[in-house]
Amino acid sequence: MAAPLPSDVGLRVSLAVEIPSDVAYIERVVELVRHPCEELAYDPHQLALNVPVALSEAISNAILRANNEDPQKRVLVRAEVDTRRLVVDVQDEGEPFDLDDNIRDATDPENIEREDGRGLFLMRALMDRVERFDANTGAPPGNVVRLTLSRA
Amino acid sequence: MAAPLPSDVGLRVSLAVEIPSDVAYIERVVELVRHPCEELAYDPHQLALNVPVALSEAISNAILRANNEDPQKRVLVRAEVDTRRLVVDVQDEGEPFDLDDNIRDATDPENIEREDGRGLFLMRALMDRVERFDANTGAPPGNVVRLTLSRA
Amino acid sequence: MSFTIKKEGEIVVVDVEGQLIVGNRQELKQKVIDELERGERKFLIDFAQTGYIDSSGLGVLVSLSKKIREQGGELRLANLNDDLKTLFELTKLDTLFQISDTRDRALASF
Amino acid sequence: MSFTIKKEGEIVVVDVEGQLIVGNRQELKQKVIDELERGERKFLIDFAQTGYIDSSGLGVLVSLSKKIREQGGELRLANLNDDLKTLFELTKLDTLFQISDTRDRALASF
Ligand SMILES: Nc1ncnc2c1ncn2[C@@H]1O[C@H](COP(=O)(O)OP(=O)(O)O)[C@@H](O)[C@H]1O
Ligand SMILES: Nc1ncnc2c1ncn2[C@@H]1O[C@H](COP(=O)(O)OP(=O)(O)O)[C@@H](O)[C@H]1O
Repeated sequence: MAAPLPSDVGLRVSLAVEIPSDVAYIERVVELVRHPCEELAYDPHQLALNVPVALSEAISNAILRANNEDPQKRVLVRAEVDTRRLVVDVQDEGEPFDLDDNIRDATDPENIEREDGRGLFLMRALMDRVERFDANTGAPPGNVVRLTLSRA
Repeated sequence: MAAPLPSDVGLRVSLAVEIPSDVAYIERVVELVRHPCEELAYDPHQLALNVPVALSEAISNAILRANNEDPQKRVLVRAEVDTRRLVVDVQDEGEPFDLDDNIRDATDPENIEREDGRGLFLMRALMDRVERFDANTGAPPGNVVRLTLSRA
Repeated sequence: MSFTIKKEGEIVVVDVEGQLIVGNRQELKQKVIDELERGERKFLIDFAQTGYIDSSGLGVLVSLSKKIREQGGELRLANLNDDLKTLFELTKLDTLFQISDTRDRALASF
Repeated sequence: MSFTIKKEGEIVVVDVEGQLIVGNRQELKQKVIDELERGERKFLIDFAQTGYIDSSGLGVLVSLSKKIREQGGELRLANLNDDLKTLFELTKLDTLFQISDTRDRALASF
């Protein structure tokens, strides 16, 4: 790998990956997004924890919760990476859902022994921002879950 | 790295990288394009020879021959990779040039001891196709050099 | 990504190589449950060679721990790197598991 | 990317680590010319740790070889992997250079 970059260089990477609704693809997509962040010298903890975990969560929700593993439905992952920040959009073909209604405090004693329900919580904990929009294509339009992380 | 992929999976990666006209960026851009090809299990020789060398040539021509290392001018590299093929467009801000007029047979005894002039020759030798278009932005529009390689 | 199971004395030790995520957590779950049904009661999962763990991987650890405790057994963890430690702290799962810094210390703790 | 220069008997050996490309070929050229001006005449470039070479890297090898020959010296190459061999064959530069499979054989060939 080349030497670390100062934060003001004009390097900007956009990436788009489309996959079928199959969890077997998640690891590969995570690696495709993580790699340009590594080339742009993001912090090792962001590369090993924040980016892969938050992105895995968003993609597995798209596959499992929105698309119900329907092989006809696709998940589209778009990333914009530069030396300031990473923005990733994960687009599904599911019904709209509300982020805040669905997020649970995973550390609450009531939840701590639950098997599920840590995905949105971890996304919020590991990213600077997590947002949900209606996609502007498709019928139903599907959700876009947007993760934003400043480069450290 | 995950296991090799069959050639019919629905994984498609688009990548766009913009850099200033400085040869110091070439190695990094090559690595950014090479990596998704590796994830999509392109042949090791394509990953180690065809892709990096042909792409380096196209980018260094854009920086040196078209943009004359003018720091105001940018080079835009767009790649589309799937399990069938890689298509990379390298866009500069220079005057139009003719590919066939400029390509030289590097193996000709007259040329073999020359220091320069092997770039277009190697691009042609290492890619399935090399094309040049006018870019559809900018004034002058600039060149788009398109490299196409089928996955082996 | 793979899971290697070894026996160290009375303890079943599982090495997690690569990621523990939604795509493979079921395999880990099944392997451990098989051992539990075979009568094993002491389990150690070693994360020395692990990359990242997602929420469904954490979920499998929680549910395995519960299942093993119900049978009077115990599941302990070892070798979490700094990032995995952070993950357990964020989710407070570090309070649910006994976690050792090294495999030897974990083995000795049973 | 870096170039390491060592002396083996009478021979100046240069190891090319990483790529030899437009961004760093000038550094290689200058290092070899410095040695040539210091009076060295036998040069071996070892590519065992090299990634890829672009046309400007090849160009530097050609021009160094010429400069060294003009001074009555010689530049030889060693340890081209299969992909680098293909590159030299495509450009017929394998006919211009004496290329050895191993460093020892190259050193013995002078
Ligand atoms: N992309 C999505 N489409 C529809 N519903 C979603 C999506 N993402 C999350 N949800 C809803 O939010 C809930 C909580 O998600 P999460 O915190 O990731 O936990 P889990 O997926 O384990 O239930 C999900 O069970 C689902 O109901
Ligand atoms: N992107 C470009 N814009 C303008 N001219 C170009 C471009 N690429 C190649 N050329 C022309 O083609 C010639 C041959 O290119 P090449 O074979 O790569 O060898 P070299 O760059 O070493 O001269 C260049 O010298 C230049 O005149």
